[in-house]
Amino acid sequence: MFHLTREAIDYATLTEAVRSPRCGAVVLFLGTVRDLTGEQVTVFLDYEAYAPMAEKKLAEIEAEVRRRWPVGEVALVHRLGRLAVGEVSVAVAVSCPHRREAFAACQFAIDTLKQLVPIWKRENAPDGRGEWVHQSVSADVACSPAQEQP
Amino acid sequence: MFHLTREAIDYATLTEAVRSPRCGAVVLFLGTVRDLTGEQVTVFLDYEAYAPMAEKKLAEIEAEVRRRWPVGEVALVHRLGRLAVGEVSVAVAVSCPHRREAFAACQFAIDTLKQLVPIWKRENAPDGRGEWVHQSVSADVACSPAQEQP
Amino acid sequence: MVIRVKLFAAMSELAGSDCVEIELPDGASVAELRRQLAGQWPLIRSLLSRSAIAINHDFADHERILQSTDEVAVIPPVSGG
Amino acid sequence: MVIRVKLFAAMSELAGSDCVEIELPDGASVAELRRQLAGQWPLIRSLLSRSAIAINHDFADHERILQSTDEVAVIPPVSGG
Repeated sequence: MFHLTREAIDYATLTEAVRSPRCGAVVLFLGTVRDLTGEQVTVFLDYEAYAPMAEKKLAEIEAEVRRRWPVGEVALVHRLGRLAVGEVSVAVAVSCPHRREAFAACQFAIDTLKQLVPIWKRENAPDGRGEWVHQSVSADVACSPAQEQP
Repeated sequence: MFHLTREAIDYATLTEAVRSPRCGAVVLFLGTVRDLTGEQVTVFLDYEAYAPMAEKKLAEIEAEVRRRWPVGEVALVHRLGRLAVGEVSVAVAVSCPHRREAFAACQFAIDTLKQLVPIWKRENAPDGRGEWVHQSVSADVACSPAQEQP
Repeated sequence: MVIRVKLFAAMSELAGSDCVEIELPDGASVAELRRQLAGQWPLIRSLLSRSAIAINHDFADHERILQSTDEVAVIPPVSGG
Repeated sequence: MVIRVKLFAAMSELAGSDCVEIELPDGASVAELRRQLAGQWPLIRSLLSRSAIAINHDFADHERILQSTDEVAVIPPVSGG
Protein backbone atom coordinates (compact mmCIF):
# COMPACT_ATOMS: atom_id res chain seq x y z
CA MET A 1 0.00 0.00 0.00
CA PHE A 2 1.15 3.57 -0.63
CA HIS A 3 -0.24 7.07 -0.57
CA LEU A 4 0.47 10.79 -0.59
CA THR A 5 -1.17 12.81 2.15
CA ARG A 6 -1.52 16.39 3.38
CA GLU A 7 -2.39 15.14 6.88
CA ALA A 8 0.08 14.18 9.63
CA ILE A 9 1.38 10.64 9.07
CA ASP A 10 0.01 8.22 11.66
CA TYR A 11 2.96 5.84 11.68
CA ALA A 12 1.62 3.71 14.55
CA THR A 13 -1.49 2.80 12.53
CA LEU A 14 0.76 2.18 9.53
CA THR A 15 2.99 -0.15 11.57
CA GLU A 16 -0.02 -2.06 12.92
CA ALA A 17 -1.25 -2.44 9.34
CA VAL A 18 1.91 -4.27 8.22
CA ARG A 19 2.14 -6.63 11.21
CA SER A 20 1.31 -10.28 10.61
CA PRO A 21 1.59 -13.60 12.52
CA ARG A 22 3.63 -14.94 9.59
CA CYS A 23 6.19 -12.15 9.96
CA GLY A 24 8.56 -12.11 12.94
CA ALA A 25 10.14 -8.80 11.94
CA VAL A 26 8.83 -5.31 11.27
CA VAL A 27 11.08 -2.40 10.29
CA LEU A 28 9.75 1.15 10.22
CA PHE A 29 11.66 4.10 8.77
CA LEU A 30 10.60 7.67 9.52
CA GLY A 31 12.07 10.70 7.79
CA THR A 32 11.56 13.84 9.89
CA VAL A 33 12.18 17.53 9.28
CA ARG A 34 15.58 18.50 10.67
CA ASP A 35 16.30 21.92 12.15
CA LEU A 36 19.70 22.08 10.43
CA THR A 37 20.96 21.16 6.94
CA GLY A 38 24.69 21.69 7.20
CA GLU A 39 24.92 25.22 8.64
CA GLN A 40 21.51 26.31 7.34
CA VAL A 41 18.68 26.65 9.87
CA THR A 42 15.29 25.44 8.61
CA VAL A 43 12.05 26.64 10.20
CA PHE A 44 9.66 24.77 7.93
CA LEU A 45 9.57 22.80 4.68
CA ASP A 46 7.14 22.76 1.79
CA TYR A 47 6.78 19.49 -0.12
CA GLU A 48 5.35 19.43 -3.66
CA ALA A 49 4.70 16.37 -5.81
CA TYR A 50 3.88 15.52 -9.39
CA ALA A 51 1.16 13.41 -7.83
CA PRO A 52 0.09 10.95 -10.56
CA MET A 53 3.71 10.14 -11.45
CA ALA A 54 4.71 9.95 -7.77
CA GLU A 55 1.93 7.44 -7.16
CA LYS A 56 3.00 5.40 -10.18
CA LYS A 57 6.60 5.31 -8.93
CA LEU A 58 5.48 4.37 -5.40
CA ALA A 59 3.47 1.49 -6.89
CA GLU A 60 6.55 0.35 -8.82
CA ILE A 61 8.71 0.48 -5.67
CA GLU A 62 6.12 -1.55 -3.75
CA ALA A 63 6.04 -4.15 -6.55
CA GLU A 64 9.85 -4.35 -6.68
CA VAL A 65 10.11 -4.76 -2.90
CA ARG A 66 7.59 -7.60 -3.05
CA ARG A 67 9.49 -9.19 -5.94
CA ARG A 68 12.85 -9.10 -4.13
CA TRP A 69 11.90 -10.05 -0.56
CA PRO A 70 9.30 -12.34 1.08
CA VAL A 71 7.32 -9.35 2.29
CA GLY A 72 4.18 -9.79 4.36
CA GLU A 73 3.10 -6.19 3.85
CA VAL A 74 4.79 -2.94 2.85
CA ALA A 75 3.49 0.60 3.33
CA LEU A 76 4.92 3.79 1.83
CA VAL A 77 3.49 7.18 2.77
CA HIS A 78 4.80 10.64 1.86
CA ARG A 79 3.48 13.89 3.32
CA LEU A 80 2.89 16.97 1.14
CA GLY A 81 2.40 20.64 1.96
CA ARG A 82 3.95 22.63 4.80
CA LEU A 83 5.79 20.76 7.59
CA ALA A 84 7.28 22.15 10.78
CA VAL A 85 10.61 21.00 12.21
CA GLY A 86 10.23 17.56 13.80
CA GLU A 87 7.25 16.46 11.73
CA VAL A 88 7.31 13.17 9.82
CA SER A 89 7.70 13.69 6.06
CA VAL A 90 7.90 10.06 5.00
CA ALA A 91 7.22 6.64 6.54
CA VAL A 92 8.10 3.19 5.20
CA ALA A 93 6.97 0.09 7.10
CA VAL A 94 7.83 -3.47 6.07
CA SER A 95 7.10 -6.86 7.62
CA CYS A 96 9.02 -10.03 6.70
CA PRO A 97 9.47 -13.48 8.26
CA HIS A 98 13.04 -12.58 9.30
CA ARG A 99 14.79 -9.41 10.30
CA ARG A 100 17.58 -9.21 7.71
CA GLU A 101 14.98 -9.23 4.92
CA ALA A 102 12.90 -6.60 6.70
CA PHE A 103 15.86 -4.24 7.14
CA ALA A 104 17.04 -4.74 3.54
CA ALA A 105 13.56 -4.26 2.08
CA CYS A 106 12.85 -1.12 4.13
CA GLN A 107 16.22 0.45 3.28
CA PHE A 108 15.80 -0.36 -0.43
CA ALA A 109 12.31 1.19 -0.41
CA ILE A 110 13.36 4.49 1.15
CA ASP A 111 16.58 4.70 -0.92
CA THR A 112 14.63 4.14 -4.13
CA LEU A 113 11.84 6.52 -3.11
CA LYS A 114 14.41 9.28 -2.60
CA GLN A 115 15.97 8.60 -6.02
CA LEU A 116 12.90 8.16 -8.21
CA VAL A 117 9.72 9.64 -6.81
CA PRO A 118 8.94 13.15 -8.17
CA ILE A 119 8.60 15.01 -4.89
CA TRP A 120 10.51 18.19 -4.04
CA LYS A 121 11.13 20.11 -0.86
CA ARG A 122 11.59 23.81 -0.33
CA GLU A 123 13.65 24.76 2.73
CA ASN A 124 12.46 27.92 4.43
CA ALA A 125 15.00 29.83 6.55
CA PRO A 126 14.23 32.10 9.57
CA ASP A 127 14.73 35.25 7.42
CA GLY A 128 11.85 34.22 5.16
CA ARG A 129 14.01 33.06 2.28
CA GLY A 130 12.99 29.76 0.74
CA GLU A 131 14.86 27.56 -1.68
CA TRP A 132 13.88 24.45 -3.59
CA VAL A 133 16.32 21.59 -3.06
CA HIS A 134 17.59 20.14 -6.34
CA GLN A 135 20.98 18.73 -5.49
CA SER A 136 22.89 17.18 -8.32
CA VAL A 137 23.94 13.57 -8.45
CA SER A 138 27.09 14.52 -10.37
CA ALA A 139 30.17 15.77 -8.57
CA ASP A 140 30.72 18.75 -10.88
CA VAL A 141 27.75 20.70 -9.55
CA ALA A 142 28.13 22.24 -6.12
CA CYS A 143 26.08 20.43 -3.53
CA SER A 144 26.38 19.94 0.18
CA PRO A 145 27.17 16.34 1.15
CA ALA A 146 25.02 17.00 4.22
CA GLN A 147 21.99 17.21 1.92
CA GLU A 148 22.54 13.80 0.45
CA GLN A 149 20.49 12.00 3.08
CA PRO A 150 17.07 12.84 4.48
CA MET B 1 17.46 3.93 27.45
CA PHE B 2 16.61 0.24 27.90
CA HIS B 3 14.33 -1.95 29.96
CA LEU B 4 12.78 -5.33 30.50
CA THR B 5 9.02 -5.41 30.91
CA ARG B 6 6.18 -7.82 31.55
CA GLU B 7 3.68 -5.38 29.99
CA ALA B 8 2.85 -5.02 26.29
CA ILE B 9 5.52 -2.91 24.54
CA ASP B 10 4.15 0.50 23.54
CA TYR B 11 6.36 1.00 20.51
CA ALA B 12 4.66 4.23 19.42
CA THR B 13 5.59 5.94 22.70
CA LEU B 14 9.09 4.49 22.37
CA THR B 15 9.40 5.90 18.84
CA GLU B 16 8.18 9.32 19.94
CA ALA B 17 10.79 9.22 22.73
CA VAL B 18 13.71 8.86 20.30
CA ARG B 19 12.57 11.54 17.83
CA SER B 20 14.55 14.77 17.78
CA PRO B 21 14.76 17.91 15.60
CA ARG B 22 18.49 17.18 15.15
CA CYS B 23 17.73 13.73 13.74
CA GLY B 24 16.21 13.40 10.26
CA ALA B 25 15.93 9.62 10.49
CA VAL B 26 14.27 7.19 12.88
CA VAL B 27 14.44 3.40 12.46
CA LEU B 28 12.27 1.11 14.56
CA PHE B 29 12.66 -2.66 14.68
CA LEU B 30 9.92 -4.88 16.14
CA GLY B 31 10.35 -8.58 16.78
CA THR B 32 6.98 -10.30 16.94
CA VAL B 33 5.87 -13.82 17.85
CA ARG B 34 5.51 -15.89 14.69
CA ASP B 35 2.94 -18.64 14.32
CA LEU B 36 5.46 -20.93 12.59
CA THR B 37 9.13 -21.77 13.22
CA GLY B 38 10.01 -23.98 10.29
CA GLU B 39 7.22 -26.59 10.34
CA GLN B 40 6.49 -26.18 14.06
CA VAL B 41 3.29 -24.36 15.01
CA THR B 42 3.64 -22.05 18.02
CA VAL B 43 0.62 -20.99 20.08
CA PHE B 44 2.48 -18.91 22.66
CA LEU B 45 6.00 -18.18 23.90
CA ASP B 46 7.44 -17.78 27.38
CA TYR B 47 10.43 -15.47 27.75
CA GLU B 48 12.75 -15.73 30.76
CA ALA B 49 15.72 -13.49 31.55
CA TYR B 50 18.69 -13.43 33.89
CA ALA B 51 17.52 -9.91 34.60
CA PRO B 52 20.51 -8.12 36.20
CA MET B 53 22.90 -9.49 33.57
CA ALA B 54 20.42 -8.78 30.76
CA GLU B 55 20.18 -5.17 31.91
CA LYS B 56 23.96 -4.88 32.10
CA LYS B 57 24.30 -6.23 28.54
CA LEU B 58 21.56 -3.90 27.26
CA ALA B 59 23.44 -0.97 28.84
CA GLU B 60 26.64 -2.10 27.10
CA ILE B 61 24.85 -2.36 23.75
CA GLU B 62 23.39 1.13 24.18
CA ALA B 63 26.87 2.50 24.99
CA GLU B 64 28.43 0.77 22.00
CA VAL B 65 25.71 2.05 19.63
CA ARG B 66 26.32 5.59 20.89
CA ARG B 67 30.09 5.15 20.49
CA ARG B 68 29.82 3.94 16.88
CA TRP B 69 27.11 6.19 15.44
CA PRO B 70 25.99 9.82 15.98
CA VAL B 71 22.85 8.68 17.75
CA GLY B 72 20.30 11.17 19.00
CA GLU B 73 18.53 8.60 21.16
CA VAL B 74 18.35 4.81 21.30
CA ALA B 75 15.76 2.67 23.08
CA LEU B 76 15.90 -1.10 23.66
CA VAL B 77 12.97 -2.90 25.27
CA HIS B 78 12.46 -6.65 25.71
CA ARG B 79 9.25 -8.26 26.90
CA LEU B 80 9.27 -11.13 29.43
CA GLY B 81 6.63 -13.67 30.43
CA ARG B 82 3.96 -15.24 28.25
CA LEU B 83 3.33 -13.82 24.75
CA ALA B 84 0.64 -14.78 22.25
CA VAL B 85 1.28 -15.07 18.50
CA GLY B 86 1.54 -11.61 16.97
CA GLU B 87 2.66 -9.83 20.14
CA VAL B 88 5.81 -7.70 20.16
CA SER B 89 8.69 -9.38 22.03
CA VAL B 90 11.38 -6.79 21.40
CA ALA B 91 11.59 -3.21 20.13
CA VAL B 92 14.66 -1.19 19.16
CA ALA B 93 14.27 2.46 18.15
CA VAL B 94 17.16 4.68 17.01
CA SER B 95 17.33 8.26 15.78
CA CYS B 96 20.30 9.68 13.85
CA PRO B 97 20.91 12.74 11.67
CA HIS B 98 20.93 10.55 8.52
CA ARG B 99 19.21 7.36 7.51
CA ARG B 100 22.17 5.09 6.77
CA GLU B 101 23.45 5.58 10.30
CA ALA B 102 20.00 4.95 11.75
CA PHE B 103 19.57 1.67 9.83
CA ALA B 104 23.10 0.48 10.69
CA ALA B 105 22.76 1.37 14.37
CA CYS B 106 19.34 -0.28 14.73
CA GLN B 107 20.46 -3.45 12.97
CA PHE B 108 23.65 -3.66 15.06
CA ALA B 109 21.63 -3.21 18.26
CA ILE B 110 19.13 -6.01 17.55
CA ASP B 111 21.84 -8.35 16.16
CA THR B 112 23.96 -7.84 19.28
CA LEU B 113 20.98 -8.15 21.60
CA LYS B 114 20.15 -11.52 20.09
CA GLN B 115 23.75 -12.71 20.51
CA LEU B 116 24.60 -11.46 23.99
CA VAL B 117 21.62 -10.72 26.18
CA PRO B 118 20.71 -13.62 28.52
CA ILE B 119 17.06 -14.05 27.58
CA TRP B 120 15.53 -17.35 26.53
CA LYS B 121 12.28 -18.32 24.87
CA ARG B 122 10.21 -21.44 25.29
CA GLU B 123 8.06 -22.35 22.30
CA ASN B 124 4.73 -23.89 23.21
CA ALA B 125 3.02 -26.11 20.64
CA PRO B 126 -0.76 -26.74 20.27
CA ASP B 127 -0.43 -30.17 21.95
CA GLY B 128 0.83 -28.55 25.16
CA ARG B 129 4.48 -29.49 24.66
CA GLY B 130 6.93 -26.70 25.33
CA GLU B 131 10.62 -26.51 24.52
CA TRP B 132 13.31 -24.01 25.43
CA VAL B 133 15.17 -22.71 22.37
CA HIS B 134 18.94 -23.08 22.72
CA GLN B 135 20.18 -23.36 19.17
CA SER B 136 23.88 -23.82 18.74
CA VAL B 137 26.14 -21.38 16.95
CA SER B 138 28.30 -24.25 15.72
CA ALA B 139 27.36 -26.26 12.66
CA ASP B 140 27.97 -29.66 14.30
CA VAL B 141 24.87 -29.43 16.48
CA ALA B 142 21.52 -29.85 14.78
CA CYS B 143 19.68 -26.57 14.49
CA SER B 144 17.00 -25.30 12.17
CA PRO B 145 18.22 -22.43 9.98
CA ALA B 146 14.69 -21.08 10.25
CA GLN B 147 15.34 -20.40 13.93
CA GLU B 148 18.37 -18.26 13.26
CA GLN B 149 16.38 -15.07 12.95
CA PRO B 150 13.51 -13.81 15.08
CA MET C 1 1.84 20.00 -32.71
CA VAL C 2 1.54 21.92 -29.46
CA ILE C 3 2.88 20.19 -26.36
CA ARG C 4 1.95 21.36 -22.85
CA VAL C 5 4.86 20.82 -20.48
CA LYS C 6 4.33 20.66 -16.71
CA LEU C 7 6.92 22.34 -14.49
CA PHE C 8 7.60 21.85 -10.77
CA ALA C 9 9.52 23.34 -7.86
CA ALA C 10 12.41 25.66 -8.89
CA MET C 11 11.71 24.93 -12.55
CA SER C 12 8.25 26.41 -12.19
CA GLU C 13 9.63 29.43 -10.29
CA LEU C 14 12.27 30.09 -12.99
CA ALA C 15 9.72 29.87 -15.79
CA GLY C 16 7.12 31.89 -13.87
CA SER C 17 4.48 29.24 -14.52
CA ASP C 18 3.69 25.63 -13.66
CA CYS C 19 3.02 24.88 -17.33
CA VAL C 20 4.37 26.07 -20.69
CA GLU C 21 3.21 25.36 -24.24
CA ILE C 22 5.65 24.70 -27.01
CA GLU C 23 5.23 24.23 -30.78
CA LEU C 24 7.10 21.21 -32.13
CA PRO C 25 7.18 19.50 -35.55
CA ASP C 26 5.36 16.18 -35.74
CA GLY C 27 7.73 13.34 -34.87
CA ALA C 28 9.91 15.54 -32.64
CA SER C 29 11.97 13.77 -29.98
CA VAL C 30 12.58 14.54 -26.34
CA ALA C 31 15.98 15.95 -27.37
CA GLU C 32 14.22 18.42 -29.70
CA LEU C 33 11.82 19.37 -26.90
CA ARG C 34 14.79 20.09 -24.62
CA ARG C 35 16.41 22.33 -27.27
CA GLN C 36 13.18 24.29 -27.77
CA LEU C 37 12.58 24.72 -24.04
CA ALA C 38 16.16 25.93 -23.47
CA GLY C 39 15.89 28.31 -26.44
CA GLN C 40 12.60 29.92 -25.43
CA TRP C 41 13.18 30.04 -21.63
CA PRO C 42 16.88 30.78 -21.12
CA LEU C 43 16.46 31.05 -17.34
CA ILE C 44 15.62 27.35 -17.02
CA ARG C 45 18.63 26.14 -19.08
CA SER C 46 20.95 25.26 -16.23
CA LEU C 47 18.37 23.37 -14.18
CA LEU C 48 16.92 21.75 -17.33
CA SER C 49 20.34 20.24 -18.08
CA ARG C 50 20.13 18.46 -14.71
CA SER C 51 16.47 17.48 -15.13
CA ALA C 52 14.75 14.44 -16.58
CA ILE C 53 11.76 14.47 -18.93
CA ALA C 54 8.73 12.37 -18.01
CA ILE C 55 6.17 11.19 -20.55
CA ASN C 56 2.92 9.74 -19.27
CA HIS C 57 4.40 9.39 -15.75
CA ASP C 58 7.58 7.53 -16.77
CA PHE C 59 11.10 8.79 -17.35
CA ALA C 60 11.80 9.12 -21.09
CA ASP C 61 15.14 9.04 -22.89
CA HIS C 62 16.36 11.63 -25.43
CA GLU C 63 15.34 9.57 -28.48
CA ARG C 64 11.72 9.07 -27.43
CA ILE C 65 9.30 10.49 -30.05
CA LEU C 66 6.54 12.72 -28.68
CA GLN C 67 2.86 12.28 -29.45
CA SER C 68 0.45 15.23 -29.26
CA THR C 69 -1.58 13.33 -26.63
CA ASP C 70 1.42 12.70 -24.31
CA GLU C 71 1.46 14.15 -20.81
CA VAL C 72 4.90 15.76 -20.63
CA ALA C 73 6.73 17.08 -17.56
CA VAL C 74 10.17 18.33 -16.63
CA ILE C 75 11.45 16.52 -13.51
CA PRO C 76 14.22 18.46 -11.77
CA PRO C 77 16.38 16.49 -9.29
CA VAL C 78 13.97 15.12 -6.71
CA SER C 79 14.30 15.87 -3.00
CA GLY C 80 11.51 13.96 -1.31
CA GLY C 81 11.96 11.82 1.75
CA MET D 1 34.34 -22.63 49.31
CA VAL D 2 30.70 -23.15 48.38
CA ILE D 3 29.56 -21.52 45.14
CA ARG D 4 25.88 -21.04 44.33
CA VAL D 5 25.28 -21.37 40.59
CA LYS D 6 22.19 -19.92 38.94
CA LEU D 7 20.52 -21.94 36.19
CA PHE D 8 18.04 -20.83 33.52
CA ALA D 9 15.67 -22.17 30.86
CA ALA D 10 16.40 -25.79 29.79
CA MET D 11 19.43 -25.89 32.09
CA SER D 12 17.18 -25.30 35.07
CA GLU D 13 14.69 -27.93 33.82
CA LEU D 14 17.45 -30.52 33.36
CA ALA D 15 18.87 -29.89 36.85
CA GLY D 16 15.41 -29.73 38.45
CA SER D 17 16.27 -26.42 40.13
CA ASP D 18 17.09 -22.83 39.25
CA CYS D 19 20.12 -22.90 41.54
CA VAL D 20 22.71 -25.49 42.63
CA GLU D 21 25.47 -25.32 45.27
CA ILE D 22 28.88 -26.79 44.61
CA GLU D 23 31.95 -27.23 46.83
CA LEU D 24 35.18 -26.06 45.19
CA PRO D 25 38.74 -25.65 46.50
CA ASP D 26 39.87 -22.06 47.05
CA GLY D 27 41.46 -20.69 43.87
CA ALA D 28 39.37 -22.92 41.59
CA SER D 29 38.87 -21.74 38.02
CA VAL D 30 35.81 -21.66 35.79
CA ALA D 31 37.18 -24.80 34.09
CA GLU D 32 37.18 -26.61 37.44
CA LEU D 33 33.61 -25.41 38.12
CA ARG D 34 32.53 -26.84 34.75
CA ARG D 35 34.12 -30.23 35.55
CA GLN D 36 32.40 -30.39 38.94
CA LEU D 37 29.00 -29.38 37.52
CA ALA D 38 29.23 -32.00 34.74
CA GLY D 39 30.35 -34.65 37.25
CA GLN D 40 27.57 -34.08 39.77
CA TRP D 41 24.68 -33.37 37.32
CA PRO D 42 25.24 -35.68 34.31
CA LEU D 43 21.95 -34.62 32.69
CA ILE D 44 23.21 -31.07 32.09
CA ARG D 45 26.53 -32.13 30.47
CA SER D 46 25.51 -31.76 26.86
CA LEU D 47 23.88 -28.35 27.24
CA LEU D 48 26.66 -27.20 29.60
CA SER D 49 29.22 -27.85 26.88
CA ARG D 50 27.34 -25.34 24.71
CA SER D 51 26.83 -22.84 27.54
CA ALA D 52 28.86 -19.90 28.83
CA ILE D 53 29.64 -19.14 32.47
CA ALA D 54 28.86 -15.66 33.77
CA ILE D 55 30.53 -14.15 36.82
CA ASN D 56 29.06 -10.98 38.27
CA HIS D 57 26.95 -10.44 35.11
CA ASP D 58 29.82 -10.75 32.62
CA PHE D 59 30.91 -13.67 30.48
CA ALA D 60 33.99 -15.34 32.04
CA ASP D 61 36.67 -17.43 30.34
CA HIS D 62 37.87 -20.86 31.47
CA GLU D 63 40.94 -19.53 33.34
CA ARG D 64 39.04 -17.04 35.48
CA ILE D 65 39.57 -17.76 39.23
CA LEU D 66 36.38 -17.85 41.31
CA GLN D 67 35.88 -15.89 44.53
CA SER D 68 33.44 -17.07 47.20
CA THR D 69 31.55 -13.77 46.83
CA ASP D 70 31.08 -14.08 43.04
CA GLU D 71 27.59 -14.30 41.53
CA VAL D 72 27.89 -17.27 39.18
CA ALA D 73 25.46 -18.40 36.47
CA VAL D 74 25.35 -20.85 33.59
CA ILE D 75 24.21 -19.11 30.39
CA PRO D 76 22.88 -21.59 27.82
CA PRO D 77 22.65 -20.33 24.21
CA VAL D 78 20.40 -17.29 24.32
CA SER D 79 17.20 -17.01 22.29
CA GLY D 80 15.79 -13.57 23.04
CA GLY D 81 14.57 -11.14 20.40
